[in-house]
Amino acid sequence: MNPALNSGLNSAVNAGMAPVATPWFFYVLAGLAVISGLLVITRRNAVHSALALIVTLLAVTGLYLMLYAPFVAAVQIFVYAGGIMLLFLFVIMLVNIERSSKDRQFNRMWPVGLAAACALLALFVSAFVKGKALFPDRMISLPESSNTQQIAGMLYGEAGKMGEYTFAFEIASLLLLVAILGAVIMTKKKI
Amino acid sequence: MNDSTRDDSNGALSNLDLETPEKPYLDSNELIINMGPQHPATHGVLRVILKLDGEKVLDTECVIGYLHRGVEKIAENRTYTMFNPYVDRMDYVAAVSNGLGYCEAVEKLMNVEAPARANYIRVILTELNRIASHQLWLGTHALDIGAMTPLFYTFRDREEILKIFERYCGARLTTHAFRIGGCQYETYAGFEKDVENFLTFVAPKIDEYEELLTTNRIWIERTKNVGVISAADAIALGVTGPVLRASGVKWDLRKAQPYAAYSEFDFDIPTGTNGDTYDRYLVRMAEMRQSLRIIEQAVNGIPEGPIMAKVPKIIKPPVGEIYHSIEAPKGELGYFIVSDGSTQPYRLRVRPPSFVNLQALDTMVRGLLVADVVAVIGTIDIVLGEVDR
Amino acid sequence: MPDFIMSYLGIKDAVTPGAAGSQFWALVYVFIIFAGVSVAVMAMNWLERKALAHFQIRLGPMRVGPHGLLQPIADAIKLMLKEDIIPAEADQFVFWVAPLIGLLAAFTVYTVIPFGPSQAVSDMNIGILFMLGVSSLGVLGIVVAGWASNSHYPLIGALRSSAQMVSYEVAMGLAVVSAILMTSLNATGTGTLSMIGIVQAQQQQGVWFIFKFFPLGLIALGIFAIAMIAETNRAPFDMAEAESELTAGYHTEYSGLRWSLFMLAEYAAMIAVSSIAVALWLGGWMRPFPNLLNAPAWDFIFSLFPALTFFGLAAIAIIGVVRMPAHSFFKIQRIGLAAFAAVLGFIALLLLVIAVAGRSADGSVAARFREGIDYVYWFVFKVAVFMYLFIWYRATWPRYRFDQLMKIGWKVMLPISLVVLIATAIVGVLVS
Amino acid sequence: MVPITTFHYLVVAAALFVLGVIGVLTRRNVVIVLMSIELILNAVNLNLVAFSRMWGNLHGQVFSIFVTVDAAAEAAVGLGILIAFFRNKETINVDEIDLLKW
Repeated sequence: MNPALNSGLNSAVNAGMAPVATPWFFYVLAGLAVISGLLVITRRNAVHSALALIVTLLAVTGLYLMLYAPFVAAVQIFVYAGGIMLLFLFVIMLVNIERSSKDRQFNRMWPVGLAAACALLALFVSAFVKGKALFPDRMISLPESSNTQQIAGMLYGEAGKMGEYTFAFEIASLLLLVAILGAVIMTKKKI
Repeated sequence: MNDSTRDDSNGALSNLDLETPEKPYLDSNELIINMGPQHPATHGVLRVILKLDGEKVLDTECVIGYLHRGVEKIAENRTYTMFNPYVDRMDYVAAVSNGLGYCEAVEKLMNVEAPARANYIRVILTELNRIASHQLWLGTHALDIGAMTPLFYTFRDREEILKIFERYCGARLTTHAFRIGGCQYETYAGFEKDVENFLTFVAPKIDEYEELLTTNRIWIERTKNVGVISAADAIALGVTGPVLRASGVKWDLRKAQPYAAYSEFDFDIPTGTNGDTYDRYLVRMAEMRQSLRIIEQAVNGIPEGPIMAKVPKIIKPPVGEIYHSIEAPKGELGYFIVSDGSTQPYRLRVRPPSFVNLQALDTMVRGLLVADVVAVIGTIDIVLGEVDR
Repeated sequence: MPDFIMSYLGIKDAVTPGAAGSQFWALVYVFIIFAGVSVAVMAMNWLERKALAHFQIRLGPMRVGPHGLLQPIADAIKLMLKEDIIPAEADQFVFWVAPLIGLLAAFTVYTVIPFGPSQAVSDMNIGILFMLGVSSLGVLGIVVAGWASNSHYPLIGALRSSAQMVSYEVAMGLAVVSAILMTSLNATGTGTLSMIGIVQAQQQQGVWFIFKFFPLGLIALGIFAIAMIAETNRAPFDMAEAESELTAGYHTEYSGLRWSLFMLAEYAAMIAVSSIAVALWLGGWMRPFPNLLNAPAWDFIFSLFPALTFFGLAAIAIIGVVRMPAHSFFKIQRIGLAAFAAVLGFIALLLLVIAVAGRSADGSVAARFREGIDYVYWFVFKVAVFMYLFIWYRATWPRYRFDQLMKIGWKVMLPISLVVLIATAIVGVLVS
Repeated sequence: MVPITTFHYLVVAAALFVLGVIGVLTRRNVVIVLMSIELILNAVNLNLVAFSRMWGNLHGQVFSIFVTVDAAAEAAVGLGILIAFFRNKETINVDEIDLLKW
């Protein structure tokens, strides 16, 4: 970890860093993420939604790479795009979508929901506008090359010591186990 | 699945319960698919309507008749001699056997005996054809299960048999080799030599097929305990041929009701124990070897003499009816002929082994997977030309 | 950019375009690899048909070009000109986009494949994770294709293949982890996920990971090799496109160019997974016996292999020319094959000249060039062995049934790979 | 061009979050509702990683991994419930899932 706080706004062009992460990439990826996010919630056909969601996930993966978080990016591709989305596609194929895509798409409470979401958006906007000054306007350059090792150190511990998040990590694995059991029992026809 | 319950099969033909019944717990995976008539693994134009739960077969129904040519009806409008070539078009991979059965049935009706030499020639050609038929079965069956290579090996070796047929009677597939009362052609010079060469050629080749498959783990896993049919079920369904013998019933018409010259040869009837696909495979492989034994004995002991019995120019069997059956490569091939004393059969009915054996498909595949349906269709060894006639 | 050119001419230290941060050269590399993979797929297509034919006592393609050498090109033209049918009931957009997903996934993987220490688009810090993750995206294309066709057989094929790929990914991942564990057996105790780093770890430890902790490395490679057949839907695990059962599986309704994109993706994925196996266990770009036979003379001898290979290929082509029947019918074919032999011979000569000129490992331009060729040659050679195995399996074995395949995946491969992983960890701790 | 700061990422994340919330609150199809939840979780992840970059430590990234684990568990169980429900009621619309007993 590099605790030096001297890197300024333009730390992406730091020494030793590849200057690949240009603003141009950011805008493309961000635009892709938001537009396909919009498609996710507007498409009639659930498979189209799922495909749009995959695009969103991949765009967000690109953003992670721009933030020098390669391990998180890899996990995102592996777990989200490869695993979870496959699960979604499977389920969409199992349930009868032909009928549901002809149905009414939005529930009766949609104006309320939309209003609530807009209120949330307003909250975000006001928070950003008011709080922008509070954010330290900086991007500290993290060493990309040792990112994975450091995350491993925090999760598993290093040099014989327990890591900061080792316990939480084990709990997470327990959570996954419970989820697996739950999903299997849920989908079995006869228990 | 979006249209899983939509019935896209022909409802009138099907007596399956195609509607999902009203029940509190919905099986969302029930799926009805049509396998065939255009499908790589149904050996022609068989159509099997499968009712699946996921990939598990709940129910099947065979729809046949896509290759129906009305062979039996044609017989009523042809003289006995004219009808002879038609039988070759039923089981076209074992045309010689078909011809033998028909000729012997008519001979029996007319009380004519084919001469000894003719009978020996008949046995040699029929057994050669049995090997050819089994080879073709092995190739396509292996291809169905996913092994591509045996197909080409068996076709290479079957070619040698077809060459012998071609030299003997000029045709390779629909041979029309026999005539009522004996054989049309005397053996050509070098016939015995050709057959003996073939025997030495093909024996190691059969070992080669076995090397590829018999001990192959995947082959065993795909065929062992797949499509099991018990002896009792097989008999009840009228199954004959290798399928019956693989269930452990020692029933072979060549021994049970010897015809042609079969009583003079020494051969075994290979049987299986489990009645599964693997046993049927082993039985057929053993049968090929037994056929080689028969051919060897026949070629060595072929008598001199006439090849045609005294048969009138115009065949007019006496009034009566006859049922005669032979052991075709696929099972019992029977001809039932009713004669009204004219030159044409009053009624002719064929008992085709493929047709009867196909009945067992449903018993065999229930509860298995789609991939097994393919394997079982292959192992029953059907020829659609014979099923539909 | 000039720096980068210099780095390849041996004046500066060579790095991958990714590390040098040159978008331009990265793009050039991407194009080179794209073209190379496409050509490799075409060659593989021809080779598979020829080799399979010879396994099966046939001749294979013989008409288009001498010994059917131009057959892949003819096929490509045919497929491009064919009518592109989209079934009326299909979901047009998804049907259209599905092959592209598979193709993109298959080709994106190539960005991190290390053809040499600097012969890669980028040396990603998480290279192997990236590769596995992206190659697992290919299954999305298959599932979506099966669904969009709106037909029973493609749907069953798609469900089969996705279930299969997801299950085998587990065993594959565990086998890969055991190889990654081996990279951490050095002084600092830190391993690496970078593809180049993994090969370099093998170089430093002086052993290919297939032989490390014998037989653990071998078993891990075995598991990976089996899982990768299942991953790429090849015989005997070609359940997804099982011809005799599902007619053609998920691409039953596809035709023309779109169908060929599926094939391209499948073959590209085959090459990609073989590359993973080579990089992780078979020493990547290293020549055989780099530590036992390490005298400069051996270096020179092994550097002759590329030239010798091409000489051998040229000789085979010349034998073909000689054996061609003397009939005017074959005149053009004979000329074509002779020209092909001449091209191969010329390449061989060129390689020979480079090998001789760059024999001293003094860092000169010629030596750098020679090294680069050696790296790429040995990598491609090892991948080619795997590709041949793919063909061999297909010619020899029947197809597994779907439930048997899943049984093997979960009940055999997964426990074995877990045991191997744990054993590798224990042995690694004991050794270090 | 304006250099990209943490703020930019926060805006993207907020947009994705709001989209997810709209999806959850207005759509009827349960599958799409679940997908919208994934969208929300992703927005959170993006925030976490961006903050991790801002503060120069990796706690945010570790947290985002936990969130991913959570998302996987949620998707598995959620879709399991959905399938079980679909088997019984033959519907996947949220506003028809309004009976505690049938």
